[in-house]
Order: sequence, then C-alpha cells, then structure tokens
Amino acid sequence: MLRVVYLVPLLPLAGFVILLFAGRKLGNPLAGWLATFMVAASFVVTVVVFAGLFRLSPGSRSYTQTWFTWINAGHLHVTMGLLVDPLSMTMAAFVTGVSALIHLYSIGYMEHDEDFPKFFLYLNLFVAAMLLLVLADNFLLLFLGWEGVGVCSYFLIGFWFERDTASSAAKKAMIFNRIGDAAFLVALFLIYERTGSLAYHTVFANLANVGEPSLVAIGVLLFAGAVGKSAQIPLYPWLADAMEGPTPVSALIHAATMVTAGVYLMCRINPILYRAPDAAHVVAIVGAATALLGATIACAQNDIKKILAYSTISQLGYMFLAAGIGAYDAAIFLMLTHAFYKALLFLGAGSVIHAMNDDQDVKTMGALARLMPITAVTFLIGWLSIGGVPVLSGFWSKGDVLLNGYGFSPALWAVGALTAVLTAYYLGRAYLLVFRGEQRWVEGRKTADAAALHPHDPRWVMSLPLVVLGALSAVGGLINLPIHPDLDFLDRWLSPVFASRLFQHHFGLGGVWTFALVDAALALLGVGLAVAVWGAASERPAFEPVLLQRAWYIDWAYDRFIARPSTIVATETASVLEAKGIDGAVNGFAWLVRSTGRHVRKLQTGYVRNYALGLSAGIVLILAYVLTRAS
Amino acid sequence: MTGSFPYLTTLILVPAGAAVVVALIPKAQRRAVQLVGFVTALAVLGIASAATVAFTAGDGGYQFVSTHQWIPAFGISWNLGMDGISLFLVLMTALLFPIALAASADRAGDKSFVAWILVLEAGCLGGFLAIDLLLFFVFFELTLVPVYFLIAGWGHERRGYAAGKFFLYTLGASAFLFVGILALVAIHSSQTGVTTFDVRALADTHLSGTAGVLLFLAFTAAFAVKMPLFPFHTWSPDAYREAPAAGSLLLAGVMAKLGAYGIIRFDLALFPRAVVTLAPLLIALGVIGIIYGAIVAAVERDLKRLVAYSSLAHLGFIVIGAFALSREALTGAVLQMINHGLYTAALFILIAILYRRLGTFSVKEMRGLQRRVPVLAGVFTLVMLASIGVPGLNGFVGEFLILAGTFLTHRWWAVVATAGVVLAAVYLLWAYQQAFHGKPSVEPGAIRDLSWREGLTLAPLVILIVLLGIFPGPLLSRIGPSVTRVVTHVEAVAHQRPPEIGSSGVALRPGGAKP
Amino acid sequence: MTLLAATIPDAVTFVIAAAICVLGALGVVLSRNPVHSALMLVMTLFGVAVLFVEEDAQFLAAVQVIVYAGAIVVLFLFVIMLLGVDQKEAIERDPLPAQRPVAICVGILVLAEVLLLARGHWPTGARSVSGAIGSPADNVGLIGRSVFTTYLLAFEVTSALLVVAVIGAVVLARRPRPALGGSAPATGPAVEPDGDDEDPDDTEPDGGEAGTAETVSSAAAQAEDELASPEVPGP
Amino acid sequence: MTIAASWYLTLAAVLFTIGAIGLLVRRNVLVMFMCVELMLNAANLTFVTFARRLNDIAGQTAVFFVLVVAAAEVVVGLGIIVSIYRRRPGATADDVHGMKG
Repeated sequence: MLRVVYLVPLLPLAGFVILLFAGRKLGNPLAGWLATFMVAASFVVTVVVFAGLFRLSPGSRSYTQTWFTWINAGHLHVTMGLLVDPLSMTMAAFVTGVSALIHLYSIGYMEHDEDFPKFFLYLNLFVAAMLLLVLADNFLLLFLGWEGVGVCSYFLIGFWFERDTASSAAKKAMIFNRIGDAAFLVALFLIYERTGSLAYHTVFANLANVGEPSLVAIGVLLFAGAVGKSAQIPLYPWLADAMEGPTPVSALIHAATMVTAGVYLMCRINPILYRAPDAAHVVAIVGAATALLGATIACAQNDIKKILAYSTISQLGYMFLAAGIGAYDAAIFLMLTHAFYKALLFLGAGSVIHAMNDDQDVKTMGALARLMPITAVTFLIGWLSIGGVPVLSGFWSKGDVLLNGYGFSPALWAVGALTAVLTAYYLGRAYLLVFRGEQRWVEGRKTADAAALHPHDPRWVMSLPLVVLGALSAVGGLINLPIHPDLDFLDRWLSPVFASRLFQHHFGLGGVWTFALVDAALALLGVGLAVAVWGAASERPAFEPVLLQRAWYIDWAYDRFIARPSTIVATETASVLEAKGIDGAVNGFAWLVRSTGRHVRKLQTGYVRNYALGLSAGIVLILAYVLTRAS
Repeated sequence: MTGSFPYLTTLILVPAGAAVVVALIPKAQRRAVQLVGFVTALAVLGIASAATVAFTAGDGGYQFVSTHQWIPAFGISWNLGMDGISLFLVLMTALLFPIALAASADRAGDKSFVAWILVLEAGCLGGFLAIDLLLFFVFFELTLVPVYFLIAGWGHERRGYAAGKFFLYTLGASAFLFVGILALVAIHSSQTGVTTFDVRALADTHLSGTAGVLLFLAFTAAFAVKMPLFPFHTWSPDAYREAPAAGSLLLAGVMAKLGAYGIIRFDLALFPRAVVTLAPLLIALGVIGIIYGAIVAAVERDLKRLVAYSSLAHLGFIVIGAFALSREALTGAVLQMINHGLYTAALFILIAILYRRLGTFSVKEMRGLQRRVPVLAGVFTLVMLASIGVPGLNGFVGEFLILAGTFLTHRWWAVVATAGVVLAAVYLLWAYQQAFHGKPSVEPGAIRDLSWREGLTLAPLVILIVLLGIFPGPLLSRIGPSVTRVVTHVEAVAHQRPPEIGSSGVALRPGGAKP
Repeated sequence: MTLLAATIPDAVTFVIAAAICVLGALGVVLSRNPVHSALMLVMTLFGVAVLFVEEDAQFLAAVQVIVYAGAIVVLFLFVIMLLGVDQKEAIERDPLPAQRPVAICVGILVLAEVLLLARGHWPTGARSVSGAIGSPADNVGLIGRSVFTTYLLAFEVTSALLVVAVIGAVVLARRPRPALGGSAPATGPAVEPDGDDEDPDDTEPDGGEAGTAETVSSAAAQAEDELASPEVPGP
Repeated sequence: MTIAASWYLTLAAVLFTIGAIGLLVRRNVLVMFMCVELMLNAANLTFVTFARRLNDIAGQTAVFFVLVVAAAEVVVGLGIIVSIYRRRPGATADDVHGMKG
C-alpha cells in the first residue's frame, strides 16, 4: 500500500503536463475539473498510503521509495526518492486535502478569467512541487520542491500580469524568497561538508560527529531559508504584496501550504535543532517577534486580504515559536488548524470580494451578513477559531503553543498571549466591518456601478469548500485534545519522528486547565474589545494609527535604504565603473596606441636629411657605447 | 582504439570540407547553399552522437586518439583525443551549429555566411579535440576569423567596432598563449631532449615555481579573455550585441566554452602547482564576475547585452568550479559549460525572434508581450528559470555542484558566490517584467507567436534543459572519471590533500559512488 | 710627434695631401654652386689618391683617379649640366631649423668619438686570409689574386650589381610609354591614364614631344625647357 | 719610418665628419651625393691604412669593392635624380617627402 506513494506527487504533475499541452482545448471549466480531479485523486492516494502507514507499528513507520539517482559527482550522491513517515504523510494529507477544496473553489472563482486553464496549470504544478517538498527523502529534493513552489508562487502572484502591482509583487516575492534560498544553499553545502550526504537519514545518523558550532550554523541558515519562504522578520514584506494574486492563490499558497513549508522544515530538522539549542532559540525569538509584529500591523489595515496576510505572518510566527522551543507537535497542530481556518477566511474574503465586484476595502462594505449568510457564518467561525474561542480548533492548537511557551519561558508566553488578544481583536474588526454595521458600499465607493451591486452567496462550487473548511475549523481540534493522554492523537502519531527530542513540560491536569481558562479569557477579551470598538462605528482613527497602517514604515525603509541605494549603486557601476572604468581602460588602451601612432608618425618627416640625422645620432650612441666598453 | 572509425578527424574534416564545397557553389544557388550547410551540420551532429554512443563510460582517459605527424621536426602532430570533459562539449557544439543555422533562416542561403559558420564549427570542434598544444592553438585562433566576418558582415549597427574590438582583444591575449606554449615546449625539450607539443607528455614537465606561475598566467590570459572572465570581458557585450543571432549564440554557447575548456584541459594538467598557488586569485575574479555581471545586468536595458553580462556571471561560476580543485566542483563546471551553452543559446534565439517581430532589443520598447505571444513567453520563462538556476532545470545541477564543491575548499568565496543566485533572479525577473508583463503595447494580432519552424528550432534545447535538470546522470557518469583523473593529477603534483568531507568517521570511498 | 718621426718627404707629402683633402671636402660642403662642389670633390679625390700611393696602394690610387675623378665626377658634372641645376643654393637658411645645429653637433661628436677610438690598439689577431702586403710593385698582383680567388664570389656579385645598376639607371631615366594603341596629343599637358609600374608618377607635364623621346638626354632637355617656364618652384 | 697610422685615421675621421655634416645640411641632391662620396673615401682611406699596418692585402681588396659599389650607387642615384627632376625641376631633397607620416 505504501508503494503507491509515487502517485501522490505524480498525479498533479500529470495534470500539469496534460494542461500544458491540452489546457486550451479543454477550456473552461473542463480544465479546472481535470485539475481538481487530479488533486482529489492524489488526496485519495495519500489517504491510502496514510492508512497503510497507520497499520504499521509506531516504531517502523518509515518507508523510503527511491526512484533513481539524480546527481552523482565526487562523493555527492543524491537520489530522487520519497520518504513516507508520519510527518510527511500528515503534511501530504492536509496539502492535498486543502488543495482539492481550493481547486474546487477556484472553478467558481476564476470562471470569468480568460486564462482559466493556465490558472489550473500553475495550481497543479504548485501542488506537485509542494508534495515533492514534503515527501522528499533528502535535502536537495526538498529544495527542488521548495524552489518549485516559489516559482509557482511567482507565476500565480503575477497571474494578472497586466497589472503592474501584481507583476512587481510577483518579482518581489521571488527575490525575497531567493534571499532565503541562498542561505538554504549554504546550509546544504555545510551539511554536505560535515556529513558527506544530503539524505535525511544519513545526515541525522551522523550528527553526533558534527561540532555544535556547525550545527548552529546549519540550523540558523536553514531557518534563514525558512524565513524567506514563511515570511518572517526580516523577509516578510513580500507576503502582504503577494495578495495581488487571485484570492484562491492567497488561500492555498500564501496561507495554508507554501508558507508553512518553513515550519515543516524546522520540524523536519528537529535532530539538528535539538543538538543546536542556540539555533532553536533564534527560531523561537524571531517567531515570537514576527507573531507580535504581524498582529499589530493587521490591526490597522483596511484591505481585507492584507489583514489576512498580516494575520498569516503573525500565525506563522506562532508556529516558529512553537518549533523553536521544541514543541514540534504543537507547531504541526497549529499549522493544520491554521490551514483550515485561514483558508476558510481567505475563501470567505474571496466570496466577499467577488460579491463586491473586486473591491477589497473593508471600510466600503458592511451589513453583508444578511445578504451572504453562508459566507458570514463560516467567516464568523473562522474568526472565532483563529481568535481561540473555546472548543473551536484554534483554541486547542493555540493553547498548546502557549502552554509550551510558558513552560519554556514566561516572556515568550507573554508575547504569545498579547498576540492572541490582538488576533481575536483584528479579525473581529474585519468581521464586524464587513458583515455588520451600516451598508457602506454604495456611498463609500466612487464607481457608478456600485448601486447596481447585488451581493449574494456564491454558487455551490465555492460554497462547498467554505462549509467543509468551516466544519474543519470548528472541530479540527479533535485530532489533538490535550485534556486526556488518550485523545492527543496527533502527538502520538508524530512521536516516532520527534521522539525524545520533543520539548516536554508537565503542568499536570490542573495546570493545563488553568491555562485553558486563561486562554479562553484572552480570546474573549479580544472578541469583546473588537465588539466594543467596532460594533457600531466604522471609523475609529485612534485605533488605526498611521504607524500601523504603514506597517511600521518597514517596507518604506527597505525601499529607501536598500532598494534605492542598490539601484543607484548598480546604475553607477554600469555607467561609471563598467563603461568608463573597465571598458574605458580597454578603449583607452586602444586610444593610447592610436594617439601614440599619431604623434610618433610625425617623426617620419619625409625629409631624407632628417632620417640621416637620426642615423648619425644612432652612430653617436653606438660609438659611445663602444667607447665605454673599450675603456 | 586503433582500427575503429576515426570519429574525431571526421568531425573536423567534414565541416571544413563542406565549407570549401559551399564556397564553390555559385552565389545564386541559395537553396543548395542552405541545404549543404544544414545537412553538414546535421551530419556532424550524427557523427558526434555516434562517438558519444561508442564512448566507454567508465574510462577517464582519452579515447578515439588519432595521431598523425604534421611537422615532425618540431614534434607537432595532428593529435586528437576525447575524454569525458570534451565529449559533451563536442556534442553540444555539434548540436548548436544546426540550431544556429536554423535560427538564422534568412541568412542560411548566404554562401559566405554558411561557409564561415562551417569553418567556425571545424575550428571549435578542433579546439575541443586537440591534445597537441600547437594544434589547439591553431584551432583556437582559427575560430576568430569566421566570427570576425560573421559580426562584421551580418551584424547590427555598430558591427565594425564590435568586430574589431573582439578580434584585437582576443588576438592580443592569444599572443600570450603562443609565447607560453613555446616557452613550455622549450623547457620540456631542455629537460628531456624531446621536442613535443603533446599535452600528455608536457604534463610531466618539471617547472620551477616562478616559471610555472608565469606560464600559467600566459595561458590563462588567453583563456580569460576568450571566456570572458572579469575584468577582461568588455568585448563581449559589444560583440554579443552586434553579432547576428547565430553569431551571438555560437560566441556565448560554444566559443566561451573554448576558453573555459582551455583552463580545465591545459591549466590544470600542465601547471598544477601554479594552479594551487593562484587558485584564490582566479576564484576571486570569478566571484567578482558573478556579482559584477549581475549588478551591471540589473540596469541593462538591452536584452542581448543583458545576456552578455549574465554570461559573465555564469562563466564566473565555471571558473570557480574549475579552480576549486574538488571533484564535485570540477564536474559541476564541466556540466555547467554544457548547461550554459543550452540555455544561453535558447535565450539568444528567443531574443532574435523578438527582434524579428519588434525590431528592437530594448526592453523599454517591449511591454505586455505575454498577452500577445504566450507560447514564446512560456518558453522564455522556462529558459529564464533555467538560467536563474531553479532546481529541476539544468542550470541548477551544475551550479549546485560547483558551489558545493567550492565550499569544500574555499568556503567564503562559495558563500559570496551564492549571493549571485539572488542577483541572477533580480536582473532576469526585472527584464522579464519589463518585456512581458504590463499592459500590452502592441495590438492583438500585430505580432505572431512562435511559428512551427521556430518552435522546432527551440525544441531540442527546451527538452534538454528540462531533461538535464532531472536526469543528468548519463553526463555525470561520463564526466566523472575524467574529472577524477584531472583532480588526482593536480593533487599528486601539487601535494594537495583532497578536501575532507564528513568530519566524522563516515567511510568515504574515493570517487564514492554509493552513499 | 709621431709625424716628426717619419722621413721628411713622407711627412711633407702627407701634410700637403691631407690639407688638399680637407680643403676639398670643406669646399664640397660649403660651395653654393654644385659645379664648384664637384670640382672640389675632384680635389679631395686626388688628395686621397696621393695618400693611397703613400700607403703602398698604387693600384687603388690609379683606380681612384680614373674611376672616381675620371668617371664618377664627370658623370656628376654631366648630370648637373644636363639638368641645369647649377644655380646657387641658399645655404644660409635651412627650412628645418633644428637640422643644421644638431647636424654639426652630431658630426663633431662622431669625430670626437672616432678620434678617441683611434687611440686604441686595434689588431684583432686574426690571420690574414688573402696574403700579406708585398712590395709596391707586387701589390697590384696581390690584389688581383685576392679578388679572383678569395673574393671571387664577392667579385661576381659585384659584377651582377653593376649590371643591375645599369639596367636600373636605364629604367629610371626612361620615359614612360604612352597608353597602348593611343597616340598622345601633340601639344599641351597630357595626363597619362596608366603609368608603367616602374615609374612612380603618371601625371606628367608634357613638353611637346610626348611619347617619342626615351632617352635620358631628351628627358633632361625637356626638364630644361621647363626650367625656363615661370612656374619653377623656388629654392 | 712612415707616417703613424693615427694620422691617417684622424684625417679619415675628419673627412668622414665633413661628409656627414654636409649630407645633413645640404639640400641639393647632387651635393648630398658628393658628400656620400666623401664619406666613402674616408672609409677607403681607413681600409688602406689598416691594410698597411696589419699587413693584409684584404684591406685594399675591400677598397676595390667599395669603388665598384660607389660607382653602381652613383649610377642608380643619378638615375633617380634625373627621374625626379623630370617631374619637379629644381627639386631639392626636401621637396621629395612623399613618405611623410
């Protein structure tokens, strides 16, 4: 049963190839259905493999499938092969599952787009790359998937390439990712140098012989790669811009799957982080800082997708916090539930944007709950879930992170707790502004067609994913209930991967309940705050400081202090150093030869007497030489 | 290998003979000229493929060696041989020439154009196959003449300037090579009493430190200009820019490799100790080239010049791979030569197609082309991603091997060079955005997408770009043994220890094939 | 002092001959009229011939007088007369301002250096290949033997040189043939369409007898004609 | 006892110098030629002197060849002069500078 795992990435890849050659012939909506079918089939295969893995005893839940040798040079031997273990199958299952839902949603969302087949072409390629990423059995193949999803992200952010903002955002995403990738590559070199291999099991088996400084370097460098991919400080600005892509893309790539690849990587290299606690601390601190930063910025944004983007940055920080302190299962748990409710929120936002005729400003919406009940209810579930309101999935997963955070360091817990309050608050703000209060879309917008808008819930292909994801957001916590040792299924399922390297702090049942109550209080505080501030009003400038609206001016600073000076340096290099310096030296040499010739040729007066004079001068010199030699 | 088919001599003589035939065809017979040129190029490809099939994979030495006396008094002979390093360069050369002819369809009936291209093919193949130093020099120089006439005869606006600059610059640098060859042979002759230009024999010459360094510099000067290596590169943007499509393609795809190949074949074999001494310098130049080329390319508006600067960066990778003196890096360098040839050729063909449609190379005059020519844009994207070094495409494998191998011996340079990975993304994405994104500037239907003919020209390159990214094994297994020979030779002569991999007790077999 | 060591007749002969030589040489250089220069040259040549006799080179002395004074200088004079270049040259001013002082300095330097060198002891110690000098009467025979034995090859090459020189002189002085099949216009300057390779100029002012004269003399005569015309470039 | 060689050599040097200076300062081609003859004569004098002092007839033989070459030179030189004068009557050496760079 495990053997069919090769189908998992190959099915979406086959979908990509078919669409590449026949996409336009299939057209709208057949291309979309084909792509959705491929991903759904992949999900089914994943479930089969998952079940096969489940039937094995926990200690032997690891299976490697080698396809062929990819690179073989010197001592380096890299294969193309898949690793089936609880971690990779968990990832594969949720990637294929969420992807299938979003593919389905996209059939509706993209139905009027002229490049409909191309959209699914990219989506299928993305899913294939993402599956390679999570299923790879070595670092280099992981890197292939890692870059593959980056490239697909580039394509999809720039999907509406006729818009300059989209095109620039795509480029920006790619470049920020490449910065992280450079660090990733260096980490790979170091791993290879120290262990002589890039395959997970060989590398991890040889870690005992690698010095701690090297391990810290490897950990930090891999984390730097993850920072780029998962939009952490300092490489996060691209994610907000990435919202230029179609909303299903934001949901799939920039919320649920690709951006969590960094977290997956941190969990995958847990043996390294375990031996390099300093690197792990860096991960945790950067994660916590990003969580707080993202949450603060999200409080003052007006673009509904930007709110969700910064929320994603913040939640990813949460996951890194968990991974950094060693609570990998908490990180994975949060990743799963986050995939559900963030995808849900994005798809809900997409429905709203669709209904609002591509307007994204929450200040010009309002009172949509009655007109779009399904969207409103599911969005509400998403809000409460991400906010950590008890019994919804976010309550359990976030509680898990906060609990471990406190066990590790109360300071981290404090940051996490503050972020939790803010999270409940800013999404409450978004929900209230969009679905409650006054209807503002007629007078708030300048366009003439505003009055003709008739917002309504989308058709079933878009609603179904909303409902499914809403249900998952609500009850997703069931997969890992910490209240009883028999109920934390996920922890036990993943334990063969993380083994004894997991951070464990035992508070006892009473302690756990205390934390649960505190978490619930924090969530309700946030919700209450949101209702109090935004329940009735739509403009509260005091709560939307410009500093936060402009995202702490960090984007501006990047532009001002990095992008523009680099442009100047590059321009100067090209126009001065290259043109005048190096090429100038070459042409200068040519000029020197020419002008020397021009001057020296004047010696050729043409007067024979002159030549004779030169001859005589030569005689004088020769005789002088002979004289000096003779005497 | 005695008695077998003389692949190598045939490889050189067929295009040379065909050039003569083309020269004899009356000017008006354009179809005949076109036919002879293309069929010859395909025949050479066929011979090269047959040689590749006949090549013994596990053997790192020269195969199909063919030796004939030429000037016995000076020990000069027609001495050809092929090993894993030259094998795929020859194959790539043989592949790119028919593509170059197909890509310049409007010129393929010009008799002198085709004749010069065929002469160039003979010269390039001879350069890759010669294992007699003087013979190599002859072919190395022979390539200049056809390129000069290709640029000066069929180039763009400033062709005269570009052709002259190219010719004088490379010729001037070659003078050092010639002097170096003669000096080396003289030293060898005084030591052994045998005057020979055979590389295999000259490799045993004992050189004092200074003599080795000086000769190394003389050889490397010629190769560095030919490649080009920073800071000897300024002829290349002009030459690439002004040359006709076939010229740019062959300059960057094949002739640049002649320089890099010279470094690997001759510098490493003949002056191992000087190589070890000066490797940091050359690696530094390579890394500077990577960064510098990328920076200048980032503000370049002209697509052809942009590719020229990107070539500078990519050849920087090849240089550091050659001088890193580790098996991984050198294998990567050889592989990267082939990869670079493939995607640069594809880029130049695409740019030429755009020029044919729009009459400009400047990205400022292009806009939103992706809407109008989606297939072309798609192919361009793929080639661009290969050039950026995205894994799964061919550019990555070579780049990764080079950097990983360099990391073993020159750690910090490898780290800096990795930054080039970021910069490559910057300039190519920027150019792509300018030309292909945004609101289209031309009306629908005003420009045609790829025609069938153009598609067929590009198809082999595109297929190889994808295939070599995923399945480079057949190449690596043939390059590997030869690379091991070269590196072992350097290590033995220069008393260098191979880089330590796996600071642990992991048993690593030399040339390790198994994990 | 060494001069005084010689016999009186020798010394007197040397002093007189040397004075004649130097005076003649100065005359060659300083005369404005080329004819005078040529005559002065004859004087020097005679002086040198005397010194040859003094140095036991009687044959050379005779050849000096016969060939140099008798043939070469006459040839000079012949050309001077034919071409009519016997007018005075303005030697006070030189169009190349630096030429004269530098030339004089260089000359004096050469002289000084040669004089310094002359003080040295110069025999190389190499053995003679063509025999020792004999008595004055024998020297003619000795030269003959050396020329026709040891230096035979050089002698033959010299003869070839003379032939070449004669042919060269004829070719140089020859008038270019007019274009094939066409007869040159009888009067007026003609531009010849295609000059012979040997002749550096193909545009030539033609003095009325174009296409016929082929000898040096006619060319010279023509040049003389042109001298009379007002457009002669000034000195 | 004959005159010491150094006197002859000195005289030859003086003659040579005068000839050389004349060649350098005069512009009349014919006079320049004569100066060349002066220099040749100075050289001949040296040859003859050394032939006597070193007791070697080869010195005189050399003079014989110099005479022949001088004759040939004069013949060709005068031919050139004639041909120049045909084109530019009254030309001096300075008027013929077509090889000016």
